[in-house]
Amino acid sequence: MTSRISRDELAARIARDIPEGSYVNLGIGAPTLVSNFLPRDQEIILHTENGMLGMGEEPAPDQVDPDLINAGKLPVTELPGASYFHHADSFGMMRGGHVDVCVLGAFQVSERGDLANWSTGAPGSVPAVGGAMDLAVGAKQVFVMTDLLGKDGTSKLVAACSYPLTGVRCVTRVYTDHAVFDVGESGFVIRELFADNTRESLQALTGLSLTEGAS
Amino acid sequence: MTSRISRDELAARIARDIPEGSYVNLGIGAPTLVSNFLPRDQEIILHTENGMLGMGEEPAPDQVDPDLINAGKLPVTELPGASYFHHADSFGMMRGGHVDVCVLGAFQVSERGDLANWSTGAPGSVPAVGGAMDLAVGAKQVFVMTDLLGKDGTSKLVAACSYPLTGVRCVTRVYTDHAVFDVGESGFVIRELFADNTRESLQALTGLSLTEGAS
Amino acid sequence: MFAIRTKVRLANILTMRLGGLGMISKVVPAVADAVAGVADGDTILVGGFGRAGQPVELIDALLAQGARDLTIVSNNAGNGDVGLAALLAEGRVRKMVCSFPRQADSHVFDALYRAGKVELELVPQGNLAERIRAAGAGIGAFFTPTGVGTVLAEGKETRSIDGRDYVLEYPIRAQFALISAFKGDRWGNLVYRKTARNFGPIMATAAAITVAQVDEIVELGVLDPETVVTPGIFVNRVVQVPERDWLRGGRFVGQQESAATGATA
Amino acid sequence: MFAIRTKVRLANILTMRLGGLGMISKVVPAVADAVAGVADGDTILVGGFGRAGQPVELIDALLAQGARDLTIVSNNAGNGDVGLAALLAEGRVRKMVCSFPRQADSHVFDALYRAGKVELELVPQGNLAERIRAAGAGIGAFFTPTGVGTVLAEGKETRSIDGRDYVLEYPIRAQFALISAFKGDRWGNLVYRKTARNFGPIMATAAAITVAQVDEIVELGVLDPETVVTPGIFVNRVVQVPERDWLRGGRFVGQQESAATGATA
Repeated sequence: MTSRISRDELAARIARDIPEGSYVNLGIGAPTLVSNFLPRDQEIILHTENGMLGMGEEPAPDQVDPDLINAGKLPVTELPGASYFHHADSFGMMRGGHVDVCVLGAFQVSERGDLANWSTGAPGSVPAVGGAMDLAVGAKQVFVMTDLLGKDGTSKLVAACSYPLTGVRCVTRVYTDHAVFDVGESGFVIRELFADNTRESLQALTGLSLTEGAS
Repeated sequence: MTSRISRDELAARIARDIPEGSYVNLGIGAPTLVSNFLPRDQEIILHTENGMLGMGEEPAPDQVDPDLINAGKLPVTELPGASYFHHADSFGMMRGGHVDVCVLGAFQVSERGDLANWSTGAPGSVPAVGGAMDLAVGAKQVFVMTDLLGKDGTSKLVAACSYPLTGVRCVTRVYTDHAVFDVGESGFVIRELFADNTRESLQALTGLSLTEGAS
Repeated sequence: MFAIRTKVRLANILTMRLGGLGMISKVVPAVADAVAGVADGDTILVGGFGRAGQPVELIDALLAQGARDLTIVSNNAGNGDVGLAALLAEGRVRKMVCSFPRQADSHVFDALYRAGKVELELVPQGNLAERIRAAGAGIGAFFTPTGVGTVLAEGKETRSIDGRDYVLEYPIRAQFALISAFKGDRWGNLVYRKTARNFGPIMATAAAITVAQVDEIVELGVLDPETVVTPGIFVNRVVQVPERDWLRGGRFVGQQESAATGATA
Repeated sequence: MFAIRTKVRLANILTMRLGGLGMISKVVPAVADAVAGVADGDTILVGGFGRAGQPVELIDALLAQGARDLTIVSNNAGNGDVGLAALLAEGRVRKMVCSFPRQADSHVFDALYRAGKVELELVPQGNLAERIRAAGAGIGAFFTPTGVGTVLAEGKETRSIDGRDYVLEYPIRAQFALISAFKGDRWGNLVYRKTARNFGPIMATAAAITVAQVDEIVELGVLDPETVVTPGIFVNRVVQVPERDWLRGGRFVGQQESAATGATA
């Protein structure tokens, strides 16, 4: 049974939904993979929260510039047309609704679009939020990229988040390894099924009532 | 009887009280004269609200640049060490308390340091406030430069302003053609008398109880 | 590929060349295209402080475009009989939001205001700037010390914070921003020139559609990323206007004529 | 007079040359002078995002200076065993205010936090930036949508404005700001380099005393007024630190070693 697509396939799938000319912020971790699949013949402008638009690819090892990093603190490059700005301007850009799409990871997404992705609330863990809350409320569209199931097999799509929230009613769409879901008026709407997944199999996995929508 | 000093003399007097290295904003009108008397062998950095630090003198007529003006919309020049910034940054600079001294004109200054300098409240007049209110609350020291008496002979130093206020308890010191006054805990304190003025003559002119302080 | 550092003087050729190549171009061929879509009742941010940074050609295009019942947010309320003054004279402006409407040559606004034919919301200049910035930065409201205790704060919420008094001010956002910059590229990156920068960078952030007129459109990559003042994310349309006579080849050329035509406002 | 565009490598010579000439010089000869006056209990803004823009030499000078019971405001809480991590390890920090203390190599902070030996105020990164900016710009408080409905807004004032929910946040000001810039002049004007700009420009505005370490001090007038990012009004002390090995002559020189020493944080 091939019930899942790979992470690279998922990244490619997300990349296809990003219109040309978009301003896009890719969160730390898996969402960064999306940049590998953005069409080479189109211009999509990447924003990094630490003060840059027009971010390019990872540099060759002998061209790493310690002053040029992304939100994950990994080395990047600058494209022609890039610009630098300070943190208040960078987050004003996000909070002000100027970024078209951001792609974030998730621990949980609720039926009403609440996102939990910064803390498991586990005792003794050192909390760290970074720019996640700003991205969640700021971007015009908030895409989540995640496995449908956690390592323990429980669904990351939930009726209500049990983990501490990152943002309320902020997620637009969830791209999982099983299917793509829109956050609808009354719960998740299946937008696209991958492999042999069906509405029924996904309902069984998530324990949620799902509807199928025109994609 | 020489009871007054000239406007140029007053401008020169104010200039002497501005310490080297100060960041200074000179209001539209008479306060602009102060720049003519700043010591040439010292560096005092002029701020103009429309987005510049390091403003220089008026240019020669054949060097007027329409993109380089001061708050009064008159042509100016830029000194080495100048910088340009947008309006939110420029007023953040003032509101945030970074400008050491501003010099403003006045219709009235009250004993507790209230300033009225933007509107006479006359019916039919077109109100215009510009940056006066921001300067009044923002600069570390607010100097007022004014004639002691209005054209109708009434005192501009008053117990309480009758004209619409620019700012509350904001004036530090008042430089008039008759004397220099500090705004003290309980009214005006004469800091310096010009020409043949005395405490008594100034009390008669202003109708206020004045004290003399060590200058 | 484009030759780097080649000036592109003919914006319409640039636009055609880019069409269908999968490239972003915010360059529009003419000022009429730049102001297309302004609707009756819209709020419009208009850059400039006096005449510096005034988007003269865009205002003229708005004049020709015809939208009425406008709210204009601009530091001043027009000079002489052209630009904003002409828009006011045609009865197209319902309301002005500005800090300093009264100027030596603001007779058009003055007469309309006295006749009760235009509304005025007078805003201290720094609050005006900060309210525009707040709109662009997604701030819902902010406490400012400016205006506290004055008639311009009457009826507004006030609060004492750490011993200082503040008044609560709200964002000013708009359907359109019309601004003037020095150079721009097809991504909408902008740089300004001297004190003509003034309101441009903040207004660019606060409108649904931001339109910039520039003296020169340059190839992508010509503007140094360290020196871009307005990143293209804030800009929707860029239009090149004829070079100002006192700015030849991008350098200021001081001359007697310029002193006569552009020095005072 | 000074020759224009001559690099001044020896900051102490510059300072001496300017002494008594009636000129402003904010240049101090050594990092020890740059951090002089930090008192026990002070709040200190420390620039940088990860290692980019981190004022490494100033943090080391603070370490040597000895002040205790500090509140440190910085996006991260130190890397490895040097810099902020060393300051933390010495027990000199009472409280960290940051958005992302947990990093791959933040073991010093992590251990102190788990042991209850350091306070943490966790602030969403954009609220952190905006609160610092608010302090510098004289804003008393502001309504931000970030954090609404989360534990980081618990106990804070909220308000719905035009149908959106906001939380009220207050300024973060400090006695000192320690930042790193690329070039500076004797008036304190600064430019930054690439994403090392990050928190520097806003932190510079929010402290009673702002200290900038720079790779290079240049003569007044060398920095283009159009490209100055931090005007000198915000800066009190400038100190030149030894040129970073991967930055030779002010130009980035990519090389294998740099990839090994500075790439990840």
